Amino acid sequence: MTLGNYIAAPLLVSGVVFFLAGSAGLLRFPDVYTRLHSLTKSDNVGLGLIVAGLAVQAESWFVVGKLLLVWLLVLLAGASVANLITKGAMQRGIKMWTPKI
Amino acid sequence: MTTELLYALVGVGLFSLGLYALFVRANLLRKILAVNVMSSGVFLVLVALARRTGAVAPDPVPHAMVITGIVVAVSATAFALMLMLRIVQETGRAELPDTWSE
Amino acid sequence: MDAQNLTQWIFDTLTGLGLLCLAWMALASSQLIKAIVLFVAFGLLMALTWVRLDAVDIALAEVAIGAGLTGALLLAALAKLTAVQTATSKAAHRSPKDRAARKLYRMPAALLLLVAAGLAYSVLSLPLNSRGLSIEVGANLDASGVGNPVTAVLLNFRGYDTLLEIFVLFLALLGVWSLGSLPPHRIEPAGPVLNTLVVVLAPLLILLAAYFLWAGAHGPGGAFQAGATLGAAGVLLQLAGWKPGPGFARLPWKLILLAGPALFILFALFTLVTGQHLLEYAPERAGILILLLETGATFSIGLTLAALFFGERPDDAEGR
Amino acid sequence: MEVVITTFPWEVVLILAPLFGALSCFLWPKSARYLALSTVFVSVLSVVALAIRLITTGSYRHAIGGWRAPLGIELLADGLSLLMLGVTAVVGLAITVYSTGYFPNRQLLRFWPLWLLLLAALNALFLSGDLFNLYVALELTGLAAVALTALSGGRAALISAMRYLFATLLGSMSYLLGVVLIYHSFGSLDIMILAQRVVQSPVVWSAMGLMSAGLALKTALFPLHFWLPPAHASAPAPVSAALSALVVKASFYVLLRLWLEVFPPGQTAMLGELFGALGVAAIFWGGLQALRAGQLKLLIAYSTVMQVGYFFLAFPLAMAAAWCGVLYLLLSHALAKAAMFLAAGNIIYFSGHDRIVDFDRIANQLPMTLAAFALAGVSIMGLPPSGGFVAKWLMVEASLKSGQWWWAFALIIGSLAAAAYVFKVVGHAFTQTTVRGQTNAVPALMEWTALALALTSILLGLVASWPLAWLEIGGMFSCESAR
Repeated sequence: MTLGNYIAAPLLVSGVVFFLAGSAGLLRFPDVYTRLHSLTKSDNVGLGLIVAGLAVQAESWFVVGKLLLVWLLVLLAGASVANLITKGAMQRGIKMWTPKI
Repeated sequence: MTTELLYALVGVGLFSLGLYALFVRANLLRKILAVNVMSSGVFLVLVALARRTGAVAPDPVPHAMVITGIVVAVSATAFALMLMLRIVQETGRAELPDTWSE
Repeated sequence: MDAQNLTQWIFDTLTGLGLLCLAWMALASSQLIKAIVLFVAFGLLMALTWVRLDAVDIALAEVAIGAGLTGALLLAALAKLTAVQTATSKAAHRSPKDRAARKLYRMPAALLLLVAAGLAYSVLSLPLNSRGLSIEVGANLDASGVGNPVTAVLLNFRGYDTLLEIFVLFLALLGVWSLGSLPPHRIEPAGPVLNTLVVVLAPLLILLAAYFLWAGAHGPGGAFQAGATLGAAGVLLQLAGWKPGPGFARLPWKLILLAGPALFILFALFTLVTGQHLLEYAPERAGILILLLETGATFSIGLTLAALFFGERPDDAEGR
Repeated sequence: MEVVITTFPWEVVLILAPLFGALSCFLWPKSARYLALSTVFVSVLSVVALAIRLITTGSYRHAIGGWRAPLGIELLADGLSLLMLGVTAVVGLAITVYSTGYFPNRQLLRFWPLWLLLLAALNALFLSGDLFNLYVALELTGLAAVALTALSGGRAALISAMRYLFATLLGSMSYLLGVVLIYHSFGSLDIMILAQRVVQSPVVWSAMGLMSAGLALKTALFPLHFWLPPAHASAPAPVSAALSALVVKASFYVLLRLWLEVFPPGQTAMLGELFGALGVAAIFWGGLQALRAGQLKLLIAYSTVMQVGYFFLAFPLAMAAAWCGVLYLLLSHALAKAAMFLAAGNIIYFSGHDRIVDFDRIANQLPMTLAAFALAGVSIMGLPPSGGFVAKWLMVEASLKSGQWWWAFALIIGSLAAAAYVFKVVGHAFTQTTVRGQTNAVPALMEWTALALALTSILLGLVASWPLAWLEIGGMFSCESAR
């Protein structure tokens, strides 16, 4: 194992943890807004960590650039789509979940 | 079981699933989905078995055939969807009547 | 079985089961919107499968056309379906759930299982090793003008298939346009977020299309992937509220729409007049000719797919 | 001059001309009529030239792109393809001329590019020697046919077009899966190469089943015919003519090629018997439904179901005389059935409907149309001296010679049923109804076209030796005994 691998492994593993948490949230959270919250978090941070992990191991700067581009595009798309879904949900009058006290 | 055969069998499964749904489902949109699943199944059989060359690279001819097939499939789907919409406009329902005569 | 093989086996099994499950759920789900979303997910998993099977060219085509544009077409159709159904006075609302076709309801599923088993048996009985045509393609690749074997097959060795196939796409558009127009339906105005997304993505997609077109000569990519990406840009623009005016059914746009088929036909006529075989390329000019044909095809495919997403003829939509 | 005719690749012209025509009709709709007519004339001339070339030099293949099979696609020009191309050219010419008068203006503009694409697809299909290329051509044919069926935009037309679309897509999928199995077993898509490589095996069984079932569905063999009557009855009359005369034959042609050249003979016998049995069922069912039909176009459509039954009778006989008979039947049926649909189109144009009982002295009003229908009926029934007679004679002879008289029995029953439904129509054409509808004058050109087609189908009986001799080019089978 090289030094790169030692740095990459924790990054990749923590990325996977974020994805797992996000998926659990998507399945378990009570309404569309909270689910979106969990989904976008995992997408952005989890993918960011995985991209970072892969970038450390990348063979050239060109590959690093491509990986970054992937991350930025997913950020852009994820954020916009989350906004659109929320807007649609609000327009349809889906109520926000309130915790029962 | 090799990877190739596994995916080829999945292709056969998709073909059969699509065929079943095409017969059993009445809604036209679902029938269109069923045809698409069927074609995906055929493509999967075609490409999975193209890896059995024993060489590094798979046989490229099936790959080209599938790309052609995908374009044919999207053409048919687009036309079928518009036809469905016009039928809904005429009859109010996205289903084919059991008897066709007026 | 070593560890790597085991991981691969697990991955393959999960992917295969996932494909079957997604397909079944898409076809069996009670709501249409669910069915479509599951179908798009199925398409994405298919794309992953293509990568696994070393078919990157198909994976790109699948993501762009199979999952992307087909998904967009399906969603648009669903939106219009609801609009048309409310606009039609004849609307006979039956139970919202799917009613199985009456006659074929008791269609023997056992018979179908038998067919599937027979097919599976014959697939299993295929010879374990077949080289197909890979050796022939490899031997003639140098004379084809491109380095990517899939592009070589598509545009050179079996270019005639591609010629016919471009006409299939053109035919689909003719068919859709000949069906007349639907009652207008209201489109939600795009908010600032969607607008920004489109402003950023549309140029990027066009750039990506150009890259695919160029890359297809030596690596994964080519006219179909490029055309589909261009078509996706057109779909995005329409989602942001842009509508093609009646001018889009006039000659200049028609010429762009026909760039692909027309170039193919002109080239075919050229080979006919000069006494060559149909669609024969001189090896030294093959590369540039293929790029030219692919450029035309990219514009045609992109514009046609965007037009298919729009639906009716632009001048029909205006005239009502 | 002669050198040019015998060396020029006419088959390429036959594919490119209609494609080019379709593009130009789309670009310049105002002159579409003339563009379409000239395209079809070019096609007819090319078929004549191709016939001259084939007669002088024999069958040949054209390697597209200069790549020979198995790497490339080869076009295949022999007697069988010449016959199909010839039918397509003649019927295509008639339908094109007829359509200039039949359609309202707006529909006509949409009709031309679709129609020329259908012609291109058919020509491409009849020339293709490659299984996957045949799939693309089949899809092009099917989609064009469905789009043309839906052209009028009426409720019945749309619904039957949708059913037709699903049938044709299902047929192509099934065919394609068969092609996949064949390719992965024998490493080629070329028909000639496969003819040498294909041997009996479980895979070939599956492939044969899949491809035969898919193509039988597209050909509307009973009981897979459910889509045909509504589609052929609700399409515009010239389109119905093309569907019955040409499109149904296209998939049958592919089946015939596979059967005669690719599938190993030992394996085809059992399926052949099944095809024969289904053919007999189709004859009975089609005949019965045609007799019951209240609308003229539906009657003609069921008559097509019945005729398709005849085509499949040749499979259990599996001998040269039977194949020649079936191909001759295909030829004469195409002409006669197109004539019938065009005649029905005239009646619809004239009276606005095709309810048989409400025909109001059609015999007086449209004598030429009725003559066309009756003459075409003579060929459909198989009375001498029509082309249908020669064809049925060959088939009856083949079935008696091979000791399978029961197929001949079905043929004769079919002829009786055909006579009954033709007379039913003709009978009503002479009577007067109490309610007079509004009528439109039918352009003379439309009446003449129908009559010309019907006369040609009769004439076929008198010149039978020529087409049968052409069929032998390429040596697939000998029709010598038949002549």
